[in-house]
Amino acid sequence: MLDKNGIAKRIAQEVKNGYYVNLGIGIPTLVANFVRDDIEVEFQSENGILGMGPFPTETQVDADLINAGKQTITALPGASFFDSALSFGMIRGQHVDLTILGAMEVAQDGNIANWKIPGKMVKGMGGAMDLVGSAKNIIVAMMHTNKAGQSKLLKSCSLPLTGVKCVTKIVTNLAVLDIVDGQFKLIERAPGVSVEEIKKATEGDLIVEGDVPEMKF
Amino acid sequence: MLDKNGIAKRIAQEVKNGYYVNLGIGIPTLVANFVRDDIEVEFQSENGILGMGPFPTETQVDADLINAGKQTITALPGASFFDSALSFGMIRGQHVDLTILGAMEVAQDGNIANWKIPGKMVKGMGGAMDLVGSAKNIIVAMMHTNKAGQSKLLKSCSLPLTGVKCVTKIVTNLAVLDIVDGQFKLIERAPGVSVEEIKKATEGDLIVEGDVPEMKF
Amino acid sequence: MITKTVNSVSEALEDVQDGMTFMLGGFGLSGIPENAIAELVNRNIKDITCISNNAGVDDFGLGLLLKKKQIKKMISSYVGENAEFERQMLSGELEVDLIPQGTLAERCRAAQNGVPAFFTPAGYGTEVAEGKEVREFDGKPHILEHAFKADFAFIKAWKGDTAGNLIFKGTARNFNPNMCGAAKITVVEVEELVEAGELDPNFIHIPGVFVQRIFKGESFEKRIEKRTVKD
Amino acid sequence: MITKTVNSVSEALEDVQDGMTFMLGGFGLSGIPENAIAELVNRNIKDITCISNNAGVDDFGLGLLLKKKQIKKMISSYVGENAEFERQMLSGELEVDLIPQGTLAERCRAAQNGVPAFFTPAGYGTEVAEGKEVREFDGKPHILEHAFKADFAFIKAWKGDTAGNLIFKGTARNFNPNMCGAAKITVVEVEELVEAGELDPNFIHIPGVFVQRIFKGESFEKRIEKRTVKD
Repeated sequence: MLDKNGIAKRIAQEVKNGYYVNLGIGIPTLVANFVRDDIEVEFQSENGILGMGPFPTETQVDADLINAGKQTITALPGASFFDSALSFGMIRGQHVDLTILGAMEVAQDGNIANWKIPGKMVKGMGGAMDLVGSAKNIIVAMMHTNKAGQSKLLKSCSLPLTGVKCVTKIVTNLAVLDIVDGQFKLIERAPGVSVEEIKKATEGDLIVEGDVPEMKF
Repeated sequence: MLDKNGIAKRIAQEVKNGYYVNLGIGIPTLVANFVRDDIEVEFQSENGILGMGPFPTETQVDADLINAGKQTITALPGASFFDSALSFGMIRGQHVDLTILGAMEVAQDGNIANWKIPGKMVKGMGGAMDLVGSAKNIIVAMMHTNKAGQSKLLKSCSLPLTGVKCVTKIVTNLAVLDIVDGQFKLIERAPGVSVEEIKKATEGDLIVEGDVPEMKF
Repeated sequence: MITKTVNSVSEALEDVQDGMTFMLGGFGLSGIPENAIAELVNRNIKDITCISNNAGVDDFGLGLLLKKKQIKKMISSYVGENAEFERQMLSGELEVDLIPQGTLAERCRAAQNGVPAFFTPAGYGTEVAEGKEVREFDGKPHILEHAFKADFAFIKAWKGDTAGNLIFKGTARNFNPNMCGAAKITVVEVEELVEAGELDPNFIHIPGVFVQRIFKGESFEKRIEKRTVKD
Repeated sequence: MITKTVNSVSEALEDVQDGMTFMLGGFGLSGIPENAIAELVNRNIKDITCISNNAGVDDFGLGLLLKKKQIKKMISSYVGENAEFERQMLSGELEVDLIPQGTLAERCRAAQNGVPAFFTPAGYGTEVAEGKEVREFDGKPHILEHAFKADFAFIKAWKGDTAGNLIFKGTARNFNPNMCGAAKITVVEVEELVEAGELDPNFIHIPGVFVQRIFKGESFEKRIEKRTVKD
């Protein structure tokens, strides 16, 4: 079973040379730490930077330089700053190659819910609806089950949706799954996790074909 | 009767303190030469400059600094450059206070035609349709009659339209006229021009109330 | 050049009134119009509708207006940093319209540029799309969104000149440029105010035509919400 | 950073084909992609549809392609400077779609930003509006316009870096920034090409994400169409 860093590390393998990548808050932010350094990748943060670098040193900290999670960051050589309209123009216009974000629920039709629990929690969707509404390639990073032990991979979402038929891949603490023809297809198992355990933790329909390999790091 | 410079000089009186002004090609371009220098005015050229200055000296000439008429220009202190989308955003968003442009025909309902003679002359509308489609305050600068001696102030336009019900004022070699309730209202006569001469040169309905003053310069 | 300077935040906001709609630049606490917000608190302007991506934190930014219950309605994309906000929202004291961040930015930009409405895929199939026109383009459904309307836009820029030309810094730029000229009156506070002609015309982010009033802000706290540093 | 440099105009245009749609930046002869146009002439690419505000003059700019009858259709706002253009148009050899300049700019910007359609007042009541949806907003009629689609955008910038970040100069900026990323492939020629990191990230007009290929143009004539000087 993977921890958050493990999930991020596995997702980092999906980041290819030449990709512009938008990382959501939480586990996705960790992905940047594990991307191979022999490939060219740029991170976009939707508040208005392309070419986002690591956290600053104490002396580099600048209130005018933060990421979408409101964390202080740095800008790499070759970075650029821009306004919110152009930033979402990049996203809406499909210039960003890969979006990695968290979720409360994912359904086997590719629907995703991650912004609201009616009557309880209302954070807002931020840029998530724009991202999932336009991105060609969306990977969800999350735990396979919630704190109550219930599956987050469902036949259909019960929470208010963030987007419809948009998720292409899910990486959890237990597995890598693709959305194929309205079902979850098991691609890889986390180290030491059995197909049975994944089946048990998945409420939606799960396709298991042949021997499912374990993730390689 | 006025020459082109006279028309421009009279129109310059309509340019008020604090105005952003877009000048079309031809007579309108001349208006800049006659604006009082004790008021604050900025000229916008829709190819992407605000704060346009006079023509350059030989040594100042720069191929990267032209106006909408493709003439070399200069930029005044406080000027700014911007792209075409933002330039027409200024226009469409009604941030420009006054538009001065030429016309082939103006009708008493405020319609204007200035871009096409079917089967004969096709220059294109350039930015004129955007300007007349959005400007709050549109002054037409033109000769009262065409080269064949026919009136250019008509009951209705015969040429393909540039915009509908948009012109508010017309300054010609003979007169200043406002569009009021679907008619031309005579406001001022050019020096030495009689009301009768203006009537004769105006095909559209002309309102003449009381003594019509001569233009003052 | 047309001069846009006013002497103080007080002069800049002298005609703000109860019940008005304001746009406020900023993302999180970065690039927010601190001086304008303080003046709105001072003047105790009530029943405000705010168009702002975030709602500040409990004791800073729009949180200061929320605490005094000056805000009637918030139009935002993300409000997860403010406990008082969430309380007022869940109790029904505060009207909230949550909309996608890119749609929020584009609705500002549309207002600035005289585009009354546009289609976007963001929010299709969600509650954001409820009651909105849906249309397919290239087989993909989009929803129709409209330009915002507002009385004042309160903007924070880095540098500005007396003609109202603006330059923003880093990611403090965010919504600020898109809100300039998107309201009836645009009020800008800057850290540094220079004479017209001192800024390079090639590197101005927002031309002065979109600005009605500009002043040098008296102080900027520029609070950092999540200070994160390398080990 | 993701490197976008190619070695030559020839490499940059190696996959252009007959019958494609191209966007070309520039206003008049200012800010036009001279090197790309020359290469299109060299390669004798035929049946081109051009989205370009103007059509050059008889012996420069797009006039070079017109003379060789490589252009099937022009989508422009103003073509008054080119006699050969007018001849081909009136004789019916050349298809021409004349559209308002602001609509042209916004249709490029819409393509760049993933907005499939928007409403504008420009052209209402004229032949430009024929066959288009009309809708009133605040009592004023607007027409629905759509984002352009194109295969290549040919862009002229002043400075660029290896990551594709661009800076334009003066009014040579014009349509160039709006066309970047508005076609499937954006090819940029620059006067000066520097390493990523040499341009100030705060003053980049177009981020590299909108650019696929960038090269230093071999030569720029930068012809002046109407040289006007003070007495």
